[in-house]
Amino acid sequence: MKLFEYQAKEIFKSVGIAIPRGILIAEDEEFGDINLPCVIKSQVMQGGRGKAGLIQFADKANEAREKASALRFGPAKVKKILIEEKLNIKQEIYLAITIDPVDCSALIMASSEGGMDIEELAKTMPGKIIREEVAAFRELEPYQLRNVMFALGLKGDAFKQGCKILMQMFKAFRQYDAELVEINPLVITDDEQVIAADGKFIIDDNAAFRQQSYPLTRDQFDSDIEFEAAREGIPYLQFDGDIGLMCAGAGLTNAIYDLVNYFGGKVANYLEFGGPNYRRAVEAMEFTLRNKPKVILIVTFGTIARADVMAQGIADAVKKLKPEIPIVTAIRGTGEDEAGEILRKIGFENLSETEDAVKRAVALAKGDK
Amino acid sequence: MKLFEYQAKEIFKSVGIAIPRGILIAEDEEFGDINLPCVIKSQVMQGGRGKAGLIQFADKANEAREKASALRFGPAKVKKILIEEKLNIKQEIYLAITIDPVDCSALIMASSEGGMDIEELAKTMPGKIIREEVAAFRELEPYQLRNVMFALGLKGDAFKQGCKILMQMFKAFRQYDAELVEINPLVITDDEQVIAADGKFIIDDNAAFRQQSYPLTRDQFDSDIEFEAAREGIPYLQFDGDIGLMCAGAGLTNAIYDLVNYFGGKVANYLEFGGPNYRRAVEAMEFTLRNKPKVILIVTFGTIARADVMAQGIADAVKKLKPEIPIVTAIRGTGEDEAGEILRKIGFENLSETEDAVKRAVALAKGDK
Amino acid sequence: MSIFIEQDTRVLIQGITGSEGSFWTEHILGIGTNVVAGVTPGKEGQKVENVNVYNTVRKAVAETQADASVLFVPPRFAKDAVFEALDAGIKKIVVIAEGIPVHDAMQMRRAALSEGAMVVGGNTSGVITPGVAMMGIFPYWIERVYKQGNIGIMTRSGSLTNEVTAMVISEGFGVSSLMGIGGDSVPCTRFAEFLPLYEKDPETKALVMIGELGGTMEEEVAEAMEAGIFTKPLVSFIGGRTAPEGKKMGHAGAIVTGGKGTVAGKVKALEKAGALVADRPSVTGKLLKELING
Amino acid sequence: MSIFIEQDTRVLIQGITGSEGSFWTEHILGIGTNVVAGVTPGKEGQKVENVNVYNTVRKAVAETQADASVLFVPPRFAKDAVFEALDAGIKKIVVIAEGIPVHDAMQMRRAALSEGAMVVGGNTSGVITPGVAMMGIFPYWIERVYKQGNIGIMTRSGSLTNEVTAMVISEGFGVSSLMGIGGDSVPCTRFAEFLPLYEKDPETKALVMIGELGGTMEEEVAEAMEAGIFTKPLVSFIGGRTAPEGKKMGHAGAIVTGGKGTVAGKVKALEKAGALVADRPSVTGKLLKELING
Repeated sequence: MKLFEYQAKEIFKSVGIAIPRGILIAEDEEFGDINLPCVIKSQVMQGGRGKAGLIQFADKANEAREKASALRFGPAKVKKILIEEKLNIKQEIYLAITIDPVDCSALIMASSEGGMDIEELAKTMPGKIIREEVAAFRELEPYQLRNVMFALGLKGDAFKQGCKILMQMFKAFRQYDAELVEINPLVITDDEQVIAADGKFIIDDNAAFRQQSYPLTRDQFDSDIEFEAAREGIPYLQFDGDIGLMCAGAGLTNAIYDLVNYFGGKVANYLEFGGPNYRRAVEAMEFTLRNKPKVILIVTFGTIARADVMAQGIADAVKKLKPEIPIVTAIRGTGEDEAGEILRKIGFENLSETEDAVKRAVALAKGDK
Repeated sequence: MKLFEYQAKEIFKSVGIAIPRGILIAEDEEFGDINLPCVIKSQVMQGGRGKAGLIQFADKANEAREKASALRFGPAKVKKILIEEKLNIKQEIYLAITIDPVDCSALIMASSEGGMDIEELAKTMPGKIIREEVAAFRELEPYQLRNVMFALGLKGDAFKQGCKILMQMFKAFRQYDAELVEINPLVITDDEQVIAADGKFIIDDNAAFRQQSYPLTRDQFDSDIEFEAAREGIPYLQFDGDIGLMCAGAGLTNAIYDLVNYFGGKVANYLEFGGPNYRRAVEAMEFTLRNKPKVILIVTFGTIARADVMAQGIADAVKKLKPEIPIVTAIRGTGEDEAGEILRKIGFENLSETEDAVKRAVALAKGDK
Repeated sequence: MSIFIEQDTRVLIQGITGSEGSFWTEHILGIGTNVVAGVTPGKEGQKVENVNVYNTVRKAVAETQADASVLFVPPRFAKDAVFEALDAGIKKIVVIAEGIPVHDAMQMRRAALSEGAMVVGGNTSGVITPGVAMMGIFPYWIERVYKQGNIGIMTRSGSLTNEVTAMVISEGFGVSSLMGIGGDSVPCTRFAEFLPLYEKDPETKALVMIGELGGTMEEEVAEAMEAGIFTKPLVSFIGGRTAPEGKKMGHAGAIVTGGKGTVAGKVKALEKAGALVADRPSVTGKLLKELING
Repeated sequence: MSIFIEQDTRVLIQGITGSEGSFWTEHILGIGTNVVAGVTPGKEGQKVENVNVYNTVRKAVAETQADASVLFVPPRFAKDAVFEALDAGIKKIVVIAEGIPVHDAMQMRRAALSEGAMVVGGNTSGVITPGVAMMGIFPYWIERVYKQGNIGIMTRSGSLTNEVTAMVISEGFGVSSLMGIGGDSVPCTRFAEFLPLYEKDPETKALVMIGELGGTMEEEVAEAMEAGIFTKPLVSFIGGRTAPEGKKMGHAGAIVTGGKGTVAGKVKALEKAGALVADRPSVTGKLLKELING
């Protein structure tokens, strides 16, 4: 789960990493006192907030109020806004910890070219990226802090603050089961304070059972359907086409998504019908229908998830929900003969080949019969 | 540093290991309420407290008071007494964590024959000792708790309590830089409670800089001299002979101790004159003289500790303290010629060979001139 | 001969008394696997499908000389179960569980590497040598997928495996050994680390790799081919060519960020190394035929 | 040839700017050691005895190809300094510091083993090959101890080493390489682990081991001799024959508890393996002569 900037900064603050002085304004709240000049930062998930006008600057309180109001009540409809003091920037640093799956290490990446996108930096100036690894079972050792901070060119008090910030970032990385902790930029101010001016924090969804401080909120999702499906534990992704996919397994889904595009169609959404969801056809179809696709394409090739159980679920769902759009099925695997039988009874032809199913769905979405 | 039983139990309690209900009575304190029947346990460093009469039992409050008074104000002069409820014992278990220097592991040892001395058990029934190792950098994992508790034959709620106790013991072992944590016996009571009836806890002296919760106290030492020397950071050991040893280095000291015995003498005390103490000859000799030996034997073969500095220190000490007993020196190593010169000036013959020095000290102690 | 699991491999099943464990034990035995013991803490003395259950892996190994283990334990306990098996000296481990925390997976992989063991998974259907044995959850009774033969299959996906393998079988081939490496972002064993096994397996004439967008595992295979570590014919299908950037399609393995791990990059690397890459599952079998027949 | 340190070993000195570090750097250079760099965080650009100082070991190694390091750092920082050296790829490390926490020492030894490196110490005078080089704090100018020759010395004690070695020299021998393994209860490298080096060193004709009560290191040497890992003549002196049980004589290594690690047990094991054991330092040289001359 990706946290909002303000949540990342809450964690930073709790572990002793300095953040700019600021206030968070939620939906109905009034403005409190702010430090001027200030930065007005929309708390939204999308990237490129600066270019999209979702970050604004103000020198006066009035101006700040107006700009914040425009973000909150204008077309962007931003729900939470972070208003922070504007820092006097002497230097900007990039600092992040992520996962190296080959070496099973926490990979620290740092660069004295802060503010830039690290992926951009990796392409254009790979030599400018400082790397330091902490293997599984090991701790981040003091010498590693020194390696990074000397390589960044820090000195004196900024060096010490930098060491402490990295150590605390690492603690948070382990403690919160993070996939990514990023401070970009980490600012050194004119008066040698080292402050996390921005923050990214992604918590591993698989560790949710031991990381319950950050429950899912509507704000994290693009649509109500995605949020509600996620609360039900059903992976659901929204796209902008017209074919609703119910597939079992990420691998097969990726392949179907490719095939839909290959044959000239467009996917409306993807809903994970496999794993524990294979017995929840009614809910699954309900979510899919809410997105109003022109056709539903159901493709599975089941192992544990039995084809006959899925087919029966689909039959039940059709009976209950009475969808007015065509449904194409290719439900294969354990119990596929019985599955074919069940579907035949409700007038569906259960296809055997994936490509045939995809082609038919694409044709149906284009209005063919 | 070896802790007292009551200190070990304080740690156990702080990490959630059950201990018997009880009260600690310090020197001038009055008796509080006690749970009867009770065990009266003298808080002293020596082993074999039971046989030495330092552990007593009482069924009534009066009896407890009398027995405790006898220990406190009788010949034993016990300073602290722990009075605990007597447990209804169903089973006694041995459980300890120590260090395996070969595998660099925390070595867990357990036995269903609790109450027995583990070293005795290791000799007589080695097959009865359950071993489980936790390598450096690794944690004690749940499966290891199960390995130990299943091997001990625990079941049901006692199994769960046992797992938790071992996990918490291990946490304390790491957290306190322990060399040994031992619970012997760990008692399972008639009503299936698992309780640490005794406790040994040794903290690594080298980790004192990060383990400051247990300062040295007089109670930990056999004599004032040992305690005061330890506070000064000078290793000092008390024996019962008449030759006071000032040696540099544990290895040489062991050899000299052996040689004194070999040539028929007896050591009065050992004081570490090497390492950082080689510039502290006056203090060193002061401590040594307090023990009233018949002769002082000073043997060094110095590397960093320069012979001439040591010799000058001895000369200063003799001038200041004016010892009335003979002093034999064999101060060799870096600067030994200068050392000989310095000592010659105060009338000492600095010997070149260790054995000659030991023989002379032994002879002097026996009254030879 | 096969890879990873042989007819005489002495298989242990951890979590054997659970609903998944007992269900699949029946099928694992059904294919002919030499299952010698099961482990569920607290259930020692029970039997599942006539297999003895022990409290600890240590005891099970001591009494049955088990030398491989397949784990049916919930994801939050997978790490502990893997450590227990490694500690007992087991060098071949299959982890079925889906949803293992990535920090746990890192420790699992690291521990396996330092013990010189091979842990397959998590989030995998496991390993099968059709007609011989399996440590996993494959519907080997589906004949259009699990037919014995000479094509090795290694795959990051459960669902897509049946799809692609069916296409291989439909061209007249069969499967030697199928290794599901699992769909997580930190699999305990990576594609390239299986290549030496396939290379020396006489039953394997060619290899099909079912890859996916994200990560660098397919690129590592290309490197191994260029280095001569793997010299047999290799055909690959890689899902996620058109996947939108930054979206997770079901599991963590399948995500592209910042232009790394794109299918295009993987295809380029593999083709340069001499592999053929199918643009749709349906052509995988045909490409294999083309490559083998020259 | 020598063991551990050669004339061309490229030695780094960690903690070079400290008072101990700079004092001994002069002597380490004095014997002829090839010191290529020093490290003290924050002191990059300085020089000590004309040796360049760097902020980090990584940079020092990158710029000077140092391949061995001797540490003059306080005991509480020893672990970090060892990890830093290991991480930079250095495989030969000497740790002088006395007073390293035993939990730190366990991590140091474990890290060294897993990196395939040899860390000598802590609490040691280090390593010296008289007339060639040293990584340590030996007064090599004392001629009655540090004379070049063909007897290897390995020792748990600093102070006793001069004593015993002087007795070896007085019988007309000289020293090939002297390894101080250190006096702590958890030395990073154990006696027996040095035996293969002495075994293959052509300069070493026989070995003197200066042992001590406590632990099992001398017994491990006896085992290695019985296993044929070490076949040269070996004479040992072991201090602490009459030490009272349970008392620490200065450092943690020298303690006997519960009948384990007694000198009697060590003597018995060594004599059974064919070694001679001196009952006093003064006879060590004589026994060596006896053993070598048959």
